[in-house]
Amino acid sequence: MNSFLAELAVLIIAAFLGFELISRVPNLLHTPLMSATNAIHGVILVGGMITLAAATNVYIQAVGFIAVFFGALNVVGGFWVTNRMLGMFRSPTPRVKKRRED
Amino acid sequence: MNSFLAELAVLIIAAFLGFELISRVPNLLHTPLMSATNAIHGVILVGGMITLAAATNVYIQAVGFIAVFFGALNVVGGFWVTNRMLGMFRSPTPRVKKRRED
Amino acid sequence: MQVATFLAYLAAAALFILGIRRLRRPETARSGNTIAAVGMVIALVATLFVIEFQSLILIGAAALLGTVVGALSAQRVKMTAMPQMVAAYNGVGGGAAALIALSEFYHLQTSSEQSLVATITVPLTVLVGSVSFAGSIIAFTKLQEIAFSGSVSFPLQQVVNGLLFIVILVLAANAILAGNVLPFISPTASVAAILVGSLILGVLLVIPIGGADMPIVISLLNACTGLAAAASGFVLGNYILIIGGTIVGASGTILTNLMSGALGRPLGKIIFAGIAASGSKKSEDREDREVNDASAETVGGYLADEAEKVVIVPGYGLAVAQAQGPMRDLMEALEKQGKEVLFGIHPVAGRMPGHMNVLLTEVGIPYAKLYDLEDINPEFEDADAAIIVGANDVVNPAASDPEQDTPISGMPILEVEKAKKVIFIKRSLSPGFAGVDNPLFYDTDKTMMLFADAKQGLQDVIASVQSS
Amino acid sequence: MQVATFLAYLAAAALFILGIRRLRRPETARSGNTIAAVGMVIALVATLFVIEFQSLILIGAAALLGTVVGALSAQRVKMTAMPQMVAAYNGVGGGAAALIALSEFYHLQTSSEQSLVATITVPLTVLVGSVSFAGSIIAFTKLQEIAFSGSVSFPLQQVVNGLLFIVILVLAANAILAGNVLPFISPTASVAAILVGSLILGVLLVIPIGGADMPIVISLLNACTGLAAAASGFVLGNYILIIGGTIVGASGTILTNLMSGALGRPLGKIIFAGIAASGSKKSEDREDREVNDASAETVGGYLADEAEKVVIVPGYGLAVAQAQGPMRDLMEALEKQGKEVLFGIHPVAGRMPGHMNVLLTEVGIPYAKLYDLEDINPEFEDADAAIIVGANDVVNPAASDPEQDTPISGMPILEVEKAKKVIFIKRSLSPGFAGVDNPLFYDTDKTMMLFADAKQGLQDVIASVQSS
Ligand SMILES: NC(=O)c1ccc[n+]([C@@H]2O[C@H](COP(=O)([O-])OP(=O)(O)OC[C@H]3O[C@@H](n4cnc5c(N)ncnc54)[C@H](OP(=O)(O)O)[C@@H]3O)[C@@H](O)[C@H]2O)c1
Ligand SMILES: NC(=O)c1ccc[n+]([C@@H]2O[C@H](COP(=O)([O-])OP(=O)(O)OC[C@H]3O[C@@H](n4cnc5c(N)ncnc54)[C@H](OP(=O)(O)O)[C@@H]3O)[C@@H](O)[C@H]2O)c1
Repeated sequence: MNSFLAELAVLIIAAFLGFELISRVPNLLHTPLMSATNAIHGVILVGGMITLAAATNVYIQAVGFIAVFFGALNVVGGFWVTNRMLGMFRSPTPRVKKRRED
Repeated sequence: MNSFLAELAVLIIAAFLGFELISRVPNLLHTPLMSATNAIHGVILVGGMITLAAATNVYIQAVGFIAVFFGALNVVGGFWVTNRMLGMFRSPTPRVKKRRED
Repeated sequence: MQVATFLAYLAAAALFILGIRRLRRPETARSGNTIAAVGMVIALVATLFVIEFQSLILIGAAALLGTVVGALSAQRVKMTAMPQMVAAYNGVGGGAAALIALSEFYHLQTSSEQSLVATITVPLTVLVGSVSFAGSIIAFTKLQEIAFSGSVSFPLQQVVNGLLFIVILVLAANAILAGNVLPFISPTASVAAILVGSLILGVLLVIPIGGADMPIVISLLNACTGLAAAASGFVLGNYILIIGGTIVGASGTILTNLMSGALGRPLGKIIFAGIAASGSKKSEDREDREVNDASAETVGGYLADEAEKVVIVPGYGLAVAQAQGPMRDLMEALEKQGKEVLFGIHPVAGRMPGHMNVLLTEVGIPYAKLYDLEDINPEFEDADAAIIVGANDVVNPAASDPEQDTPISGMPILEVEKAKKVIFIKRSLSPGFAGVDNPLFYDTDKTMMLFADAKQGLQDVIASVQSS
Repeated sequence: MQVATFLAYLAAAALFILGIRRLRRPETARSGNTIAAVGMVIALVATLFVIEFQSLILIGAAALLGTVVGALSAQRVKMTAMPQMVAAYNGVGGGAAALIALSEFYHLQTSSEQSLVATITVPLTVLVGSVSFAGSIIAFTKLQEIAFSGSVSFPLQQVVNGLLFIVILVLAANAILAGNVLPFISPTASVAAILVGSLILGVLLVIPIGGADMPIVISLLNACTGLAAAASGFVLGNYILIIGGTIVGASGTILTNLMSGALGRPLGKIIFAGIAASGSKKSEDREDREVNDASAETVGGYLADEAEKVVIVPGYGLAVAQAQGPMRDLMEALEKQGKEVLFGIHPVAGRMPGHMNVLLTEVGIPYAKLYDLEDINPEFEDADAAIIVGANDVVNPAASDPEQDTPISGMPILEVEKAKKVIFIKRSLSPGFAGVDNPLFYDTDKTMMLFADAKQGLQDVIASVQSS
């Protein structure tokens, strides 16, 4: 129970942090941000690994296998495609910078 | 040990949150913000209460007593003075609003 | 070892956060993505130290498979297909969460030791994970135009969804309370039912939503998957899942709001009304009405001789025709003649936010020339010509016409009509994504309609600009 | 009950965060403070349920005492004395943290069960807590001009501080490792020594810093106390202390940077060089040089007849003379004659950031007329008069003169010299806080010097404005 409370605390603070993190992002970056955060929740792969490792019978193994496959797909595809998107932005000019900062 | 790790996690996330929370605050609000956060760390009073309650001899009781006194002073004085400061701001005009938001 | 892994997880979390921070500014965005990826690697490696060794082969195989598929798909996908690709990755993430919860449920059933937290969070994870899995897959098929394109709706949709959701919640209660709610359904059966029900719910929720709102929906599903990951973190008592998942869940929610703001569509309206463009609505009297059908020569001549300041508005058609190269050439041709050329980028031009920026920067059109909605609208007053290439909705005055209730009503538009001349380069009079006819087409003395494929049309215009 | 308390702590933490969020905007700031206070009440009440009952009387007594003193002092303090008041509250907070750590140390010594975490964090808490206690008290006495006013420095200051710090760290290691580092010093003795050493360190750190930088130092000490609270949270394994303390520690650090930015002094320079204004430096040739000594009539006449746009720059002297009321009256008098009146507020005008805003809004001068540094400087070009009331440093061109190295060098100033006429209302030619002479005083054809107490001077000017 105590460990749960600690996790709850982390959840709440992390939620506030998440809200604060995304503020006044230029339209330009909406899609990359979506796609990058999408890659980040690929961290579910960690869960998949743990599950698969703990699998006690072949059915659960199968489930775990798919989970790991899915997770890896999410991670690799997510970061890769984001990187491709962002690769297309040239280093911006002062004007754009200005618009963003103030 | 485990409980410590959980606390460490909270510390790190909370630190990031603290950094994010204060961003582009108008000069006008520097002092009130300082004074309000100053009141918030008066939460140390909670620690003072716990210590005083757990005090096993009169010396520790004395120490705890001062801690509680200090803590209460921090909390009450902090919020009160902040409230007085802020009480002097009238509801602002669009211009000020604009300057802050963009 | 446990401790080391935990600390590594915290480091990974910190890198995720720093990465997102950098993703907020164009200059640092790419490095931000890299930083987050590094954090991911750290988290994964750290996990290897806390799991049985003999399982590594199986894990390695599955991970390798996922890596290959992910890398290939991400490398191959066309820029215009980005949104559905993201949807797909997001979906599998949700699926993974659901599967993890399922096998944890199995463990709970078989093993002796009980965990209240896990018992509660398992059904939750299955629910959220499955919804975003199914929903994302539908979004994918829609945008790939494999099926359900446009907005598919059936009577009492909201009611059905509502009921289904309640049923799922009851089943969840039943699973949590070891079958004491519905004695005739075993916990296992109810979890299975939750899985199926949630998948159906995911489908039903997304099916009625038109493609125009898909990016928003994908962003929303992205947040859901984040929550699913966080929930599975509670199931496994794993901090990196909780932190990473929660941060994505929260920031994803905010991002969704930003996007729906840009598209000018309140989130509630999107989800509950499915008002989005069906693309079906066509105005029949179109052919009868006369338009100013201009040749590339006329257009080129006007630009060369009478235009000093030109604003170019690219749209989805530009992407379809892959005409970003010719567009850059036109800019250079006009600038060689000492004219001022700006680009007006509507937040929702194309098929994903930032779509046009991606395409134009791709061919090396400098940032400085790309203007946001707010920045470009003042520029139209003293512009001699607004060239609209393969766009319609984003310049359609009907959006601001209180009389009509169109899918784009209320969306802020690029006010091209303020320019001296308005030049459309598109193949026909057919409307855009939202299927709303554009009054500007028929303003014969202000508008020139150059009917052509964007690429061809632009090339012809360039030729005649240079010749004159 | 434990659980309920924990949840209450989380609620309190959430309210702290929401409160700070609202404190970022003037309209919502006050409610933000209230929200945070509510969170505090929740945290305190929740704590009552987890402590022995019989101790309540003692706690109540101490708390009541603190409440009374806090309320009275906060209610009584003059606006101009705010900074030192905040410093005082901050100091006692740090002191509380140190005391808590001390008694925990006692428990660790006496009780059988060992806690590694506590053993490590106790000395840390004592260190940080004591430093910010002693430092804050010094800051208080400085600003109250009780003692050490100006910058007190002695040779090798940095070296001494450094050595002292190292000694403290060694003692801490000794305390943590149960006296195995310095066998001849018992853990108890070393903790006592840490306490004393840290208090001295706090004094030495703050003593050399001039009053001009005090607000920054106070903000820094505020962050320190936050950290001390967080550390004591580790000692007690208490989440609300950890969360609240950490958030204050982090946000306090950022805030300190913002402030030192506004004062134009890099943090490092402040702490390590103690370069701040000593107020001692006086330029001797002052009396010999001639100035344009103007009467209230001349000034009033000029304003009434020749000025259309007037910018008023208030400074510390306004606060001293409590002349904000007359200043508002002058504004109204001038506006009645259809003139435009703006106020230029330098971020560090007065003795605390936001000082002037507080004073002027106090008398009901509308926000809209209060311009920031960046906003007002462009306005001076076409201003017919800049009236500087009880200010010097913030308008002193010497700050931007690369030749001189003054305490204010590099600080951005209000460029009053761009206005057609510059009118100083102050009692003498004595310079300001930084003790830097102002060349503008001696620019006889641009500047009018009205030597008077701010309040009196303003009233006379008003009179002559109305009469003419
Ligand atoms: N950005 C986003 O996040 C996003 C996502 C999904 C949907 N949407 C929606 O998509 C729409 C975007 O508006 P938009 O103005 O960019 O595009 P649009 O309104 O969909 O108009 C595209 C136009 O391009 C023309 N076109 C198509 N292929 C062409 C070609 N090969 N050469 C030349 N023209 C061609 C079409 O007319 P012809 O057939 O006559 O050539 C069509 O009128 C908005 O409704 C928006 O809500 C946006
Ligand atoms: N805002 C902050 O955070 C903060 C905090 C601490 C220090 N500071 C420092 O304080 C200074 C603020 O600059 P400032 O221009 O506002 O003030 P200042 O430079 O200190 O000048 C104040 C002037 O007011 C005059 N004065 C004093 N009492 C007066 C009275 N009763 N009537 C009329 N004039 C009176 C004094 O001249 P006479 O004696 O000739 O009248 C003095 O020249 C800066 O150096 C800043 O760094 C700022």
